[in-house]
Amino acid sequence: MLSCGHIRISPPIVRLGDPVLASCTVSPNCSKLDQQPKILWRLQDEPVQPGDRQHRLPDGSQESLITLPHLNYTQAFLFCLVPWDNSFQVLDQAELLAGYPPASPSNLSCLMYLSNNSLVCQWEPGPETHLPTNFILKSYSRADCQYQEGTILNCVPKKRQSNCSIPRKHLLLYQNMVIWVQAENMLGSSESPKLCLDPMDVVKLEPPVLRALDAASGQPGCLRLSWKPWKPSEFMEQECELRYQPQLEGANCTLVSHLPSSQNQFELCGLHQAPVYTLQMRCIRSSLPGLWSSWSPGLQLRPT
Amino acid sequence: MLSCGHIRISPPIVRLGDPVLASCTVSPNCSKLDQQPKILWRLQDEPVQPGDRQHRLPDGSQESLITLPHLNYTQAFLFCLVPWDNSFQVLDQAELLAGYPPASPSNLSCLMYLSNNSLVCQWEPGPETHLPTNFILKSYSRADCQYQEGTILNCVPKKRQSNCSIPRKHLLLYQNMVIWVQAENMLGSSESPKLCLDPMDVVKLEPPVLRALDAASGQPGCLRLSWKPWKPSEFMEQECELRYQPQLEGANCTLVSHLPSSQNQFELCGLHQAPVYTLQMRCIRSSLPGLWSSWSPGLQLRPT
Amino acid sequence: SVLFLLKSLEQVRKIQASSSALLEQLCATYKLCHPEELVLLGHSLGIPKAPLRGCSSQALQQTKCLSQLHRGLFLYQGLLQALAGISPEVAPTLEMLQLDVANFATTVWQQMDSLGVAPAAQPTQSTMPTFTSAFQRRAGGVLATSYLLSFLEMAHHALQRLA
Repeated sequence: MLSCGHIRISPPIVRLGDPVLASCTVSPNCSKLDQQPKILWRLQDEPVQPGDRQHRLPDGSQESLITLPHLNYTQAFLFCLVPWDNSFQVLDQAELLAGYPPASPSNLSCLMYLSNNSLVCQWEPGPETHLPTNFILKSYSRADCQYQEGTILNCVPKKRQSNCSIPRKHLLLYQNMVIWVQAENMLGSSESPKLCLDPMDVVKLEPPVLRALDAASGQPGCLRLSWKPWKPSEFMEQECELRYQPQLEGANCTLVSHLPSSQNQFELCGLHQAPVYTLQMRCIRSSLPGLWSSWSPGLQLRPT
Repeated sequence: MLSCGHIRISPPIVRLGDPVLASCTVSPNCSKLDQQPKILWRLQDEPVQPGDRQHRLPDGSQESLITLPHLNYTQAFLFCLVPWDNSFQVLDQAELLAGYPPASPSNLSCLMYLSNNSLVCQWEPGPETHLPTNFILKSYSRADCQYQEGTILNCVPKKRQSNCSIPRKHLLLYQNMVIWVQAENMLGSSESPKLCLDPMDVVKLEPPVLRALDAASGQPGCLRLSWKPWKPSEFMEQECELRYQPQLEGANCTLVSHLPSSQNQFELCGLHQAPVYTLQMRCIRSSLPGLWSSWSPGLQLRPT
Repeated sequence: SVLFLLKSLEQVRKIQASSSALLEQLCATYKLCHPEELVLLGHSLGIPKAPLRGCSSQALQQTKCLSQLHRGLFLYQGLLQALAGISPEVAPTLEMLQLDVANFATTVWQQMDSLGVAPAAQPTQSTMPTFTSAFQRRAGGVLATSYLLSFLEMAHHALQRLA
């Protein structure tokens, strides 16, 4: 038993506000219907309306055509109906989708995490498209970033997330790789600008570990401490900065730069402004590109 | 290139404290070794020791036999060595495991969760066996629990967990099912006593939802409230209990039983002992087997 | 170039760190803590030691040293791959080490390529030992990693002299 009515839409997905053309064909052998039913339309919950034009097809079916000038729903159901007693009978239903093609993803940035050896990249997806839109982080390794050799790696983010993690086994460390984001939906696709980087140049460095030592010299106003780099980054040559501040309202900070990444004992003197000082350190890869770690948690020390 | 030495143990897994018999065979064509090497043994980090007996096999290999009278490690490595310069060379290594066969799992109990429509059973695994031991929750549905018809369902718990969740699609509600736990390791297997239950008789009921109403009658010492059953359990006929207590140190509780599961307005009077009373309710499936829900969170009300 | 030497020195230290991590794990998990007790087994299994004579202080010659360094790294990469299936506990550390060695081999190859001394084709891997028991894979892992560590020690000195 062929179904009585059938809706055809072209195209099924449009830009928000664009027109939609639909046709509904009612077959002649649709029992219980009088020969030339008046075909009607309903969009979502809007009032029932007649089509623009209804005519008879060679095979005897009736076809109604309707143009919705501006589809302002991002998702809506279009019904094809016929009058029945003092109500209507739905013959078919079609889903209309409207939205926008994806804008180019922007602000693509990546960090290499030594804790789980993966490169995590994140980006701004751009304005809402109202349509199912797939984002893929694409990359390939090539020493000088011009040629495209080797296969392109696709990293598919978890649903609705604008970041992706490339596992270690897909990374060629100490070589440049090209990375970009592709966004695609039914209305089009776009690409972010390309990044060219060596994962080891964007390591997310953790701050060093500070330890208080009891002051050796009897001299007042001194304190001693030691520090060593974050264990997973020990193989990287690093240089560090120490900042310290008396625990006083509005006291300013003193910075000591170009310190080695590990120090068994380091003495600070001349600390007479307050009974307690707060010390913090951060490090960065030295002689090769790198990113500063965050400052270590504050270490409260009492000068002698 | 055949390796020089090979350890054989029988059996590789024993009860803790039982003896272990091992043999190590050194092939004649093992280059760089003198013809009749003195075969030695080492258990874990214990000192090196000679075997009980060493003899020549028909094919020219040397075989050393050793009996470890009581294996008191639950896991240990046994090494076969030969002297080399003034040290040793390891020819082979075997892993010894010792423990106990599983005791019968006990305290098997199940609850049916209407929120995710699954039957969750939990049990006591019994004393530590020190060996990899698999637990499987087994069940089959059969109206009168005697016959074993239809396939047995195996529910494999997550690692080291003593509970398992049987999803809705494997449950034949309103029919009895037989449930038990099987435990198995290399030294034996055991089964828990069998449970025979209808999942719907062990529904984990949530307490009803109470709502304060402003007291209608002007009469002092009265308050009014309404309640309705936990939404997912609405299809079950339930009867409920109300308990209330003045907010006073050591005040005792009054219980009102056999209340319907939903009530649009219920008046309580004679409440003169304190300005604020705490009310709680719980419900149970009525006329069919069921479990009491827990008491609802306390509702503080001020009598007029 | 300075960049190549700085990166290489860092990669050597990274591989040394993951090698020591693997050795520590093999010792803790399987009580295989003395590579010197496994030399005889190494002979019978045919576990190779990669030569690095071209990088020794007397005969340090950059092109020869780089090519021997690359061949050695390529050999150890294959050896570590042959240890696959060593055990679930150790496999992640072994994979990390094998990837670090492979990436360092690429760095050296890139440098030879940019100096115009890279051979036309990548070297072909020699036949690798076959491990027929869990013990052989673990003992082979200890021995290969300890050979790799001494190979890296020599490479580190050579790279510092080249820097």
